[in-house]
Amino acid sequence: MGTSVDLSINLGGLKMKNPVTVGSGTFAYGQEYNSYFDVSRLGAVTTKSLSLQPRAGNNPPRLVETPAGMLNAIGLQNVGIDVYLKEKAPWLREHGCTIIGNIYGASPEEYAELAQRLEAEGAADAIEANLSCPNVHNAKTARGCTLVAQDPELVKAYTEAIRAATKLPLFIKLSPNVIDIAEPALAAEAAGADAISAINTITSMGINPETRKPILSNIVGGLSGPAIRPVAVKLVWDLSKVLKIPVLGMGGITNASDAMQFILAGATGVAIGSYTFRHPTAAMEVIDGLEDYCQRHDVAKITDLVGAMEV
Amino acid sequence: MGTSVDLSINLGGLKMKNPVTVGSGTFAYGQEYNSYFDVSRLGAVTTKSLSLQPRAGNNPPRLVETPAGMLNAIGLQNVGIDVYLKEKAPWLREHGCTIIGNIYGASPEEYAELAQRLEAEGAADAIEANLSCPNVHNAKTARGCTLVAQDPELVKAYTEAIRAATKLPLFIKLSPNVIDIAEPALAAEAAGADAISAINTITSMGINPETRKPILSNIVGGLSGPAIRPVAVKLVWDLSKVLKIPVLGMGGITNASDAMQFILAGATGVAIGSYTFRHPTAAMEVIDGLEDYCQRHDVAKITDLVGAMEV
Amino acid sequence: MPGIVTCEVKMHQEVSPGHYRLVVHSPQLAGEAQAGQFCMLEVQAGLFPFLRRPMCFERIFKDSVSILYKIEGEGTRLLSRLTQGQTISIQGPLGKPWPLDESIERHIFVAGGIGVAPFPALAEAMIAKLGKTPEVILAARTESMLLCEEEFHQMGCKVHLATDDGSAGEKAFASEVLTRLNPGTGTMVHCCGPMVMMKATHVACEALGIPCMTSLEAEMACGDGVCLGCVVESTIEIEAERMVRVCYDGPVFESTLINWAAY
Amino acid sequence: MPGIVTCEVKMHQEVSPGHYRLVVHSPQLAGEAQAGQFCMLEVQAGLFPFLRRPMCFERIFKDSVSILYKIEGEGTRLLSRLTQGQTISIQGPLGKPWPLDESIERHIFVAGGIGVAPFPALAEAMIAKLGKTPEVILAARTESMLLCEEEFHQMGCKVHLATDDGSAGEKAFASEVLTRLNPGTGTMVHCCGPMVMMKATHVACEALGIPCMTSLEAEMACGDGVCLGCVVESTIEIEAERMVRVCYDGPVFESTLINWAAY
Ligand SMILES: Cc1cc2nc3c(=O)[nH]c(=O)nc-3n(C[C@H](O)[C@H](O)[C@H](O)COP(=O)(O)OP(=O)(O)OC[C@H]3O[C@@H](n4cnc5c(N)ncnc54)[C@H](O)[C@@H]3O)c2cc1C
Ligand SMILES: Cc1cc2nc3c(=O)[nH]c(=O)nc-3n(C[C@H](O)[C@H](O)[C@H](O)COP(=O)(O)OP(=O)(O)OC[C@H]3O[C@@H](n4cnc5c(N)ncnc54)[C@H](O)[C@@H]3O)c2cc1C
Ligand SMILES: Cc1cc2nc3c(=O)[nH]c(=O)nc-3n(C[C@H](O)[C@H](O)[C@H](O)COP(=O)(O)O)c2cc1C
Ligand SMILES: Cc1cc2nc3c(=O)[nH]c(=O)nc-3n(C[C@H](O)[C@H](O)[C@H](O)COP(=O)(O)O)c2cc1C
Ligand code: FES
Ligand code: FES
Repeated sequence: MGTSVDLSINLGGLKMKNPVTVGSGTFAYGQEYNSYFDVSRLGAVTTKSLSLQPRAGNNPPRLVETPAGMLNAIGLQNVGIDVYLKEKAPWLREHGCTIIGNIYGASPEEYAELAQRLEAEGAADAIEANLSCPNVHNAKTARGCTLVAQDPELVKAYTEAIRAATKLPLFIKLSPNVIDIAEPALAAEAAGADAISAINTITSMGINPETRKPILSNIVGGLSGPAIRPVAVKLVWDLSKVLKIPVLGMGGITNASDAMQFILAGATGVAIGSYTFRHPTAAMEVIDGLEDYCQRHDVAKITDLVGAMEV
Repeated sequence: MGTSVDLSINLGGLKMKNPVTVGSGTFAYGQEYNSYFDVSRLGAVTTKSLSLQPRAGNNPPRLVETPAGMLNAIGLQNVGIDVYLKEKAPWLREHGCTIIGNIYGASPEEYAELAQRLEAEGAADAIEANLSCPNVHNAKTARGCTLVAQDPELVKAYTEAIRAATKLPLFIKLSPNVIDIAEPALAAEAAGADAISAINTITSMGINPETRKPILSNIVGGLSGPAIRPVAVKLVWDLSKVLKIPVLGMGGITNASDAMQFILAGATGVAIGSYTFRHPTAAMEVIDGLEDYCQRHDVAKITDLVGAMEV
Repeated sequence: MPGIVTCEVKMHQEVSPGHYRLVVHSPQLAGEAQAGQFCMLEVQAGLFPFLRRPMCFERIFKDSVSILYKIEGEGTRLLSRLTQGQTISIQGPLGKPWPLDESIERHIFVAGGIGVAPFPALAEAMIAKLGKTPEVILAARTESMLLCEEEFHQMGCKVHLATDDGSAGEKAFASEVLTRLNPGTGTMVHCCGPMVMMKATHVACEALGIPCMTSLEAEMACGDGVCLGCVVESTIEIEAERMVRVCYDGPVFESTLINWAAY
Repeated sequence: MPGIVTCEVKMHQEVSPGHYRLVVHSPQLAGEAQAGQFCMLEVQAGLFPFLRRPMCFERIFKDSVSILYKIEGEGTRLLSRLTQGQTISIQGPLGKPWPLDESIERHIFVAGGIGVAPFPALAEAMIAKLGKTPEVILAARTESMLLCEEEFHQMGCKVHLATDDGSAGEKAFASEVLTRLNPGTGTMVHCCGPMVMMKATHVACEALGIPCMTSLEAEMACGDGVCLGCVVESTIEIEAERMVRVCYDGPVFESTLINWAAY
């Protein structure tokens, strides 16, 4: 390749050497995929959602393939913050990875504690709060809402609590299951979030006609993969029109061309999720492809392309 | 095949000889696909959305393929009610088709007039009001909403107006871009709707990275096809849990097995949309496949399977 | 009447870099297809790609048809893996054919790049049904992208070459070559190629006062006139609609019916 | 170390109705794979099916591996179209192999239907590395679904047949046949087949007081232990997790580690 391209970004205070991270829950804690490529090449590794206690998750079956995508109801199975701090974070640090610590709690206080511990132990360089997991059922949620991320008031309260607990860059992860994603996003921004991650999976389900039973034991799950990419690009564009803070875009990215859709729509960073399951080196190829794209288009800095869609 | 199966349904007062119709806008006014199969075999033909005046629709490009689906921003191009009454309805009648007349207006009054004219001229056996087209921008819409179907108050007002204008079975077509689809659905039911049609397309977009321009001239369009099926099944299930009136389910159906997912989730009728473009005889094969399914499972009446998912 | 047929691949080979010829056995398509019509190919089984790909008939034989195509993106790349003996689902014939006008004395084809694809069938039809041998202007970016020259020679057509880089024939636009051929009354031009080329040819024909038929392209979903996705803006209204469907009202249009301002 | 390799198809043929054997060239897989491990096959290019399909190694040759599979749904149906000379992307080797325990005197395989797939490789490994020839109980619904009998005979294995309909061998469950073989101390059972069969075999082995290794199946997305989609409930905790991953902690598990209550 010819001239060098500056792929580095600053995502709400998190410096990344390139815009590419992975979707929480699609990369575990980084170790496994290191046999396919040097995971420290990623702009950042995003961890599986961490909770205070280890979680066993939902009963199987927990996943099913769908057209150009998949449905999962893992239920946030994770090793818990203690094991993460003891076994997972050290590995990521030894391997020189920048870490986005994704957290999940049952209350603002739990989120705050998780963020605080990750910062205290130097086990994350940024916090991504998963407020959009289909398992949070909070009595205070507004009528009809089942996710914190659907209710701007709750988003504000949760964000404020986490903000008070950490100085690390704070990303709030939102759900596509809303009428207007600007509302929770602006609430998060006002409450001190440094970036918005979008999107989490779309609430969905499947039924096995032969058994007449739901395919997932949890009945409902989240849809991800290329199937949802056009939905995600639209929501990232909606966000970029109203926010001052940057966006970490995700949803169905498979290659650099997909990633460019998100960047042009206004995402500063991008995350590769489910497609890694099909093609473990996808994130690597996106990094190389973005560099190639910039060279072909004579762009010196990837950040010049953020939101550069020509309407 | 052995014993005969009763595939007939009553969809909010509309008698259909089988549960299968087509998605509005994916079958024009029935004529074209008659060269692939006898369209009168359908439980009903659903027309393209009809408006009072002919509409030219949006500028091209208006469609783009997506993974396991497609994005369209046709913009409700249609021949208008007059041409429909003069040229299209007579053809459907001559060919013995049951007709669901899908309508679109800029105000409750326009919908009412369309419904009234279709009934007066005997040009439809049921009315499906498309309240979920991404082109309605109504000043009275609640904050953040861009579709009538997102605002229960508006759904109520529109449904009441149409209800007052016609005695035909009235279906209200809803959007997946909501937090809780029960709200507009219950509003429609309370206002006199006879069935709910769900779902319309999901708001989405695509960008061509090479030109940096949106792929659709309208920028935003609606996502349809198998990609969205898991989302649609979930919403149909949500509806069937709260409604007394029946549901016409659609979104990504390609075969009888897909259709059965909707029926088991609670849909009385099903519509085949985009997949007809790929495979014009799909709706026919769904009818045959449903009969076969009932025989294999020893079910005498398809209606016994509505909502029969075993949780 | 359009239908869906499962056809066996009789031949499939790369004819020039990135360009393939696919010959499929189908007495039904061969019997019904007319030059200028097209079909929709199912690239592979399953839901990816979701839509069929429109391709016109290059030639129509006794019990088979041929398709000449260029690798454009993922769909055509996957299509190129199809091997002899395998089957492919084809929907067609679709659309309106080239008109075969007995009153025309001189026929000139203007073909740009892969836009040559619908012309071998048209040349054969003109020779067989009108007893007229067309002249052909073959234009392309560079020599390797000039296709079918040999075929046209074999049919006895006079062939004029033009390339953007001068690597073969004239270094000129096809519309310039056309004008220099001095087409007068009684001439009809048939054009297929990139939109800008067709627009230029249309403008040239307007200036020359001769009719020009253009074969358009657009993204298609149904190919049957149903989805209204493939429209282009027209100068007139068909069935009260200002937009005309490339798949159903075309793909062959009199150039004056198209509003070229957008291109 | 798992990796992704593009392999050429050396042979692909239907071995019994709905069952295929696929042999692919790959010195890398052949060099690294161990009996009991599996790989993830990319059924076809493009995004449908979206996920790879898990398949174990039937046999591991010098520079190739073979896979024995049954048409189950759309993915395997599409896979069966692959022809010799084409290439396929394979991810692997993945998972934990069967243990090769030198202290065991008598090895008995219990294979149900397509569950026989991982056993030819295991038999070869035992013969080569332990110098022990296993006995094999082949069970299936009906005769035509009994696979690999010939292969086991060639390796010198004693083969016991059992079918649900009595069309071949005994009309009995595999677990019943197993019990009648009087396996005593020093015997290890290796089982793969439908969940109910593995459960019954596990129960039989518990009663007999002998160890039983089971090779489990589950829907998989990543195959690498990452997505946590393929879990089954365990009787113990691994890394503080009650759920064990079939792809990473297995697919071969000591049967006592699995909570069979759910099946
Ligand atoms: C009536 C008609 C006849 C055609 N005949 C031929 C032919 O004989 N030979 C040939 O090489 N090409 C022909 N084309 C163009 C051909 O259909 C496209 O090149 C092809 O669809 C590209 O598919 P892809 O997946 O490789 O490209 P991609 O760019 O990956 O396609 C993505 C989407 O864009 C659509 N698309 C992309 N380019 C075009 C285009 N130029 N026109 C229409 N749709 C497009 C595809 O259908 C698909 O939906 C014809 C097009 C039309 C409309
Ligand atoms: C470790 C492992 C090894 C295997 N080895 C073999 C083998 O050697 N030979 C063989 O014939 N089969 C084997 N299987 C089962 C095989 O993977 C499935 O039959 C196959 O994935 C079905 O795909 P399909 O698209 O045809 O079926 P579909 O039912 O259409 O598949 C739809 C989805 O279900 C999944 N799926 C369906 N059935 C199973 C199943 N039983 N296990 C896991 N996933 C399933 C598919 O991966 C896919 O995501 C193995 C499974 C596992 C987990
Ligand atoms: C198997 C699986 C597990 C996931 N787990 C989490 C999680 O623990 N926390 C979270 O915030 N998002 C989780 N996600 C959502 C992804 O991070 C991502 O937002 C979503 O999948 C969309 O991206 P994709 O289409 O590229 O997969 C998970 C997704 C999948 C497929
Ligand atoms: C090209 C196209 C045009 C459509 N036009 C209309 C329309 O005019 N009115 C309407 O109510 N729905 C319209 N729809 C939505 C469909 O009727 C259907 O609700 C949606 O496509 C989901 O079904 P599917 O996934 O099977 O296509 C259109 C969909 C497509 C793809
Ligand atoms: S492709 Fe559907 S109308 Fe032309
Ligand atoms: S398949 Fe992903 S953890 Fe096993």
